[in-house]
Amino acid sequence: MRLSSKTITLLGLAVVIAIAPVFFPSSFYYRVGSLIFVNGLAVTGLVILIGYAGQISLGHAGFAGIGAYACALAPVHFGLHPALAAVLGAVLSGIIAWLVGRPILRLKGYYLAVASLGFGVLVSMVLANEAAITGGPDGMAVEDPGLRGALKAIGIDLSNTEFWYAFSGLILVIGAWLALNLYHSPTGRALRALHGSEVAARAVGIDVAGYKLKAFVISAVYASVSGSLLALQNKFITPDVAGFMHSIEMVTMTVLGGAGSVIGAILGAAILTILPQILTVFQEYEQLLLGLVMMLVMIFMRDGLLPSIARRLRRGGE
Amino acid sequence: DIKIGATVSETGPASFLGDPEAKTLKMLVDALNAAGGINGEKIEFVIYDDGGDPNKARTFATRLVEDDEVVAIIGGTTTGTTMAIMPVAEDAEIPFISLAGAIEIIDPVRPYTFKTPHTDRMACAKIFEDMKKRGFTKIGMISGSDGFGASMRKQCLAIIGDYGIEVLADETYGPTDADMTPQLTNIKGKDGVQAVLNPGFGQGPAIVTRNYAQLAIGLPLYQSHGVASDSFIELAGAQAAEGVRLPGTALLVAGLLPESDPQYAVVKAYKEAYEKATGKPVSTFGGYAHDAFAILVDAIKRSGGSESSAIRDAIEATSGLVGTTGTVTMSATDHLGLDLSAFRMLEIQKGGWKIVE
Amino acid sequence: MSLLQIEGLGIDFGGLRAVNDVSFSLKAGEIVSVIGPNGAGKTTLFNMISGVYLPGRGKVMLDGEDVTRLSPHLLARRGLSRTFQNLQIFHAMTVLENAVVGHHLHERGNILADLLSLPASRRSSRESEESARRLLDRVGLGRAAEQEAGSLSYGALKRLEIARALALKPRVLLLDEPAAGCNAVETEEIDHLIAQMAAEGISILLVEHDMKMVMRISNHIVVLDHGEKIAEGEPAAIARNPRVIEAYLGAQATEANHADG
Amino acid sequence: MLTVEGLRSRYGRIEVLHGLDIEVASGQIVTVVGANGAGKTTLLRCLSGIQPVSAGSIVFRGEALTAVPAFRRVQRGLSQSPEGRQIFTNLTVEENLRLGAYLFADDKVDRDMQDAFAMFPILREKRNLAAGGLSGGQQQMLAIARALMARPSCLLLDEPSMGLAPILVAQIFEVVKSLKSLDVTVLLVEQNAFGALSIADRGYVMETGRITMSGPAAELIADERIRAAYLGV
Amino acid sequence: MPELMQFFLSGITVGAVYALVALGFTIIYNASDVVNFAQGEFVMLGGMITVFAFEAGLPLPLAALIAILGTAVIGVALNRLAIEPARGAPVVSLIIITIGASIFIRGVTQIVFDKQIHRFPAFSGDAPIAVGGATILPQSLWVIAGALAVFIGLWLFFTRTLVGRAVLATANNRIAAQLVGINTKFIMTLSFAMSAAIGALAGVLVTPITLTSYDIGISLALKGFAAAMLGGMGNPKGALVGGLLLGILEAMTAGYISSQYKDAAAFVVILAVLFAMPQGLFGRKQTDRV
Ligand SMILES: Nc1ncnc2c1ncn2[C@@H]1O[C@H](COP(=O)(O)OP(=O)(O)OP(=O)(O)O)[C@@H](O)[C@H]1O
Ligand SMILES: Nc1ncnc2c1ncn2[C@@H]1O[C@H](COP(=O)(O)OP(=O)(O)OP(=O)(O)O)[C@@H](O)[C@H]1O
Ligand SMILES: [Mg+2]
Ligand SMILES: [Mg+2]
Repeated sequence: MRLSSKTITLLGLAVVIAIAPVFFPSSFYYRVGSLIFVNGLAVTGLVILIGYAGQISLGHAGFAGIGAYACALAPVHFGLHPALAAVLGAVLSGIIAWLVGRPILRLKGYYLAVASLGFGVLVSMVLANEAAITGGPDGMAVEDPGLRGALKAIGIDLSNTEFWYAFSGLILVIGAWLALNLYHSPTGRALRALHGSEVAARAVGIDVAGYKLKAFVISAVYASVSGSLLALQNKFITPDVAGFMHSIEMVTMTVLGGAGSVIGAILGAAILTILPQILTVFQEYEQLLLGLVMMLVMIFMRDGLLPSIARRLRRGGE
Repeated sequence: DIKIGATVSETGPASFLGDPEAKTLKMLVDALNAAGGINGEKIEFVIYDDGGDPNKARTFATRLVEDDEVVAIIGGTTTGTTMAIMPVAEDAEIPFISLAGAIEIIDPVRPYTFKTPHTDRMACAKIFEDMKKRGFTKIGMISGSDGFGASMRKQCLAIIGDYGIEVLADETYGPTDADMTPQLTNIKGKDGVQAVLNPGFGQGPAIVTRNYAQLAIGLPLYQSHGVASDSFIELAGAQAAEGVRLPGTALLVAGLLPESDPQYAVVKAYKEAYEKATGKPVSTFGGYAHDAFAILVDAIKRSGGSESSAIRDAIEATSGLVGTTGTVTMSATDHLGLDLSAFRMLEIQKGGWKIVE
Repeated sequence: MSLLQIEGLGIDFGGLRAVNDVSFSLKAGEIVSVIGPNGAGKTTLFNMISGVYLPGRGKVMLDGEDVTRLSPHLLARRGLSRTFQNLQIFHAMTVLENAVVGHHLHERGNILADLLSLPASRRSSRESEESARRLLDRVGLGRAAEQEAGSLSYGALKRLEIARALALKPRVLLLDEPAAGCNAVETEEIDHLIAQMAAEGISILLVEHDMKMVMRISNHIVVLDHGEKIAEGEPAAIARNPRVIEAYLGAQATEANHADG
Repeated sequence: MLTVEGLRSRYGRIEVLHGLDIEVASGQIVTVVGANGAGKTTLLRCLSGIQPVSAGSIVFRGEALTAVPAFRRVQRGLSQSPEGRQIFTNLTVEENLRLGAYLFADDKVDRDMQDAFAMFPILREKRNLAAGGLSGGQQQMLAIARALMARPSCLLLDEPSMGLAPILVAQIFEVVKSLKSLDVTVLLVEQNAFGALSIADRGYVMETGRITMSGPAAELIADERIRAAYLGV
Repeated sequence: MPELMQFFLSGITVGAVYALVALGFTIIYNASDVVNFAQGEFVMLGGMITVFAFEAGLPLPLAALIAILGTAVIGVALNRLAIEPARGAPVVSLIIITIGASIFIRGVTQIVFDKQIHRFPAFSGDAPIAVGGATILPQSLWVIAGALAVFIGLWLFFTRTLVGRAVLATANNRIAAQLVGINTKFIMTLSFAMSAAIGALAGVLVTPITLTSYDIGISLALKGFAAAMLGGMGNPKGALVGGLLLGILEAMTAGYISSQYKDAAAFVVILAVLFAMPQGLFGRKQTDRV
């Protein structure tokens, strides 16, 4: 049987995630790995929104914040299991995205960017200001979901970092699978079409507003799950997760790796997650170098890492 | 070699605190190694910049524990980063000395977590004591909405009743705000306010102080230990800062201490060394790092080895250690080891500090 | 009964009456051309009929139903399809995908099926693709299917738009200058294509400045000038109409037409 | 005036011009005809400098142009009315025209603008409106008028008659013909091959990136192959 | 009533700061459709370079001049080294480049200078001026005057000069701009120089009020961006009005409603305005025919 490029991509991703630990010198690398997957999940959602549908959001950290705080708050206030709280957070994010998206997605380009930014600011402001509920800027603790314990009960004993590596990795593969499915589906084509020309998309019967909203909701759910994963594995969460800088970071990862490509964006997440760890040896030059790398990548690989490399390989091949 | 790790916020919103901390730690490590290390062993020091981001702080803490395999961690410039590092240190059973203010860090006591700064609550207590002494019972409050300001506000409100003081106006401002006159106008307009308290750090309190003068509010203004450094006077302007009171440490008034003061030698040595090494004035925050390092070195010396659990026990047994913030005596129920006497009530007069006790 | 009926349609931009009180109708399988000088309001008329602009006055009736305020995608659902004078291509997609998108309304499945790549979703994608390839062959772009659409020449893009519009399997097709940028021979090909479509029962509303083409294939011609309908009728009658000659055709053009014809 | 030798050009890795030779004598009108995708637009883009040339030479009035950036070529007297019109949609009609004469700051600019308005009166009516609101044909007029504002010695026209009403098509050809008396050289790409060849001095036929035929316009118009392939008769 | 006046004065002080930053965005945006996220860094550089030149003993006006020219040079370098080489890249990629540049500039600043908070003296002293029962600092008047001056300058530039029109043309259609003889590279260089200089001027004017340090750029850029969008991106009038409006809104909310949620109130109003006017208050509607 011939494998489709989608299957190959997914298999590749899964294999890399499964094999990588062989090369880990210490269990710290599991932590970095799981962070990459958590970020990768968020940017996969943004690939759908930015890469497919061409709608910019500078407020998606707001959804990550909702997902994260759902895991922190629901167990405390409603006695919900943290894993269920993550689901609740995702549903809530989806609903909020649906409500918020309807009005703001009428805006275009930078106007949409600033409106979504406003949404993100509102969320992080509520999280920081309602200290009585959320613990304020100093954050709050998150209960352990006990999934690791459940695994132990069936004989799989993983360390904390190992477990979260495996678990986030699994969720990422599922997330990537869904996003890749979407690309060549009627919905994915509709999103990419309205990216190209809204008028033409309408003229062929695409409900542009509806599809934008769908992309927004889906990407919000991705961000929310990513926030939940982060909260659960850190066992502690602060409003920074919903902050403007986190939104910018998510968009940067997406564009750096290649907004139109799921694997590219995951690569972008990997780079921007690993880079600060590598740059620590340069001490105070860390920031400077981070900025420099970002600029250089975008200057020489203008469509993002993966699409640019792919294009070069293709060209070289002929 | 003995490997010690640190993660502080050298950059980011708390770099005002983290930068002097990092500089202090690096300076002290170099000095110690130059002097032959601890018990003949050199210190290998790993420091990371978490940018004030708790998520990054946790990653670096994991790295320190798992990859660098340090025996102890200093760090957590802010309460947020501290709370993120803490579970890692506790899980790995590695002593961790935080540089952040909140009382939650050491209350309840956790086996491996310690801290050097006074709690915010202690700063509040110090201020309220002074207010009570001066007969103020009704005050206005204007707090920064960052972690430092919000946490201190919370602590102050929690204990204010004990001093019979009432808050008539409770305003806030964002950490990067450029003008606080509206909030101050509201405080000014409240009848009966006798004094104003401003918990916060960074540029906010300097702007508050300047706006305070601009509006000619005329009531006594209290700042927090968050601005305890000479640069505050410079930024607020000596004129505007005249008469501002705040709880500070001996470090700030090194020049005013009598030689008989128990902290005299420690404070003077650190101040001189730091100012020589960096060319910048010392701040209370560098002092926190100084003390954390001193406690750790002392504990390693006493434990006689580099076994994490032994070091932990030794830290807990710290007794009578003189630091820049005060004299530290820890116990199984007190992982801070400071009392109110460590704070000194300072007043800014003619562009300089004055002890008012 | 007429399939598409325009009644007193009009719109203003600022002070300009871009289109005013235009009425006509289109029967199934009929080709009606709208001609008129530049700026007469032809494209604006198309934009109103297809829901891109909200008309200021008047009604659009499709199949006897008032569809005046419907948005374009709902009109598309009722079988109204169009091309654009100013090309509206999905540049980042391949030529094939551009044509596949045209099948949007005929694709089954929903977002869940798409996310999970359920068989229904895959099957309908495959069907759209097959149909799209046939359409591309029909407009002569079969060999360019896998190219990025942005890399086509102007004339090729015009034909791609037609393929995409046909993919909707429309009942009414609005073509805005389909032959612009095509030479005489290419124009003739498009000419045939349009005639074929009409023969298949698609009603066609055509805007075109190539008078040879218009005269050859139109059943009926509506002439606009300054937003107003100034004439309407059979091609032969229109070609002789002095008002039309004065405003639009010009004396020489008619001579040239006669000379060629 | 304008000599093109061995011109090659590519989009990415696909070469679309495979070595063209074209000669345009001063004061002449030269027409290029060819099917969709033959490379006519690409040729003009190479001449005006917005498309990189991978090989070959362009010599204009005795000077090599290949390394000269596009905006400098305007200073040398080359001006283009491009495919797709490329007007400044956010600026007004008048601003578009004024920018056409970007290189000049003399009184003559005003007169040129009046000439443009005289040629296309509708532009005068719409002078203060955003050019993006113009109808297709009006935009085409604006593009041509803007190209003329640069006072070119050599004008490159990419399908100027596209989207124009028959009455105006005739007028455009008149205008092009009249440029001759002003000593303006014209390279004209047209799908209306009959009209173009009727007013041209010479013609070239282009097929998939190559010149396949050339000669005096009158000869081409009479050529059976051309009549069949491009004139549709 | 005096408190209303005080809120208002506070509002226009802060608003003028936002307006200055927003005005800085205008030129680069108008030339290239790129929102330059390093704009806040220009403001920071203006303040920081002045601080250090001043502390090195230069007179304040000279220090300020050096800061403005120096920042303009940095702006030009940013264009030449990072934006120009990426010509033709999608706008999002260019935005990421400017974000990278802002991190880079911050990184360099913290090494070359330091991470402390700084300030230099106000131009005309600190004696408050009484206005209708409220007070305003003389430096605020400088900032307001600066914002007005820059606004008038930009407005004249874009409406009265051919070069200003060429800037707009470059953003609208770069190829067409070249085809009419506009040296688009030069236009970009000019735009970056002007934007950076305006940013630096803002830094010079506001530092005595807001204080400065290596990392103030982000929050200023954020507010300036919001202000520019509120007013309508690319229009100097929008930047001025948007900035002032945002400042006044924040001050009024802080004064009358809740200082905790004053930023929230500002964004709620921005959202409300954008729903009614998707192009901001003065943004021009794109007319693209189909
Ligand atoms: N969105 C708009 N804003 C302003 N004016 C407009 C707009 N749309 C159309 N117009 C004006 O309405 C008139 C009719 O334009 P329209 O495009 O319909 O003409 P047309 O008949 O299609 O011309 P052409 O043959 O040149 O394509 C023109 O004068 C045009 O300037
Ligand atoms: N941006 C592009 N990227 C890749 N290929 C392109 C691009 N633009 C044009 N081409 C290709 O170059 C060839 C020549 O195109 P060009 O536009 O020059 O043709 P043309 O003769 O002007 O055609 P038309 O009459 O349709 O305008 C075509 O095969 C086209 O597909
Ligand atoms: Mg039209
Ligand atoms: Mg062409």
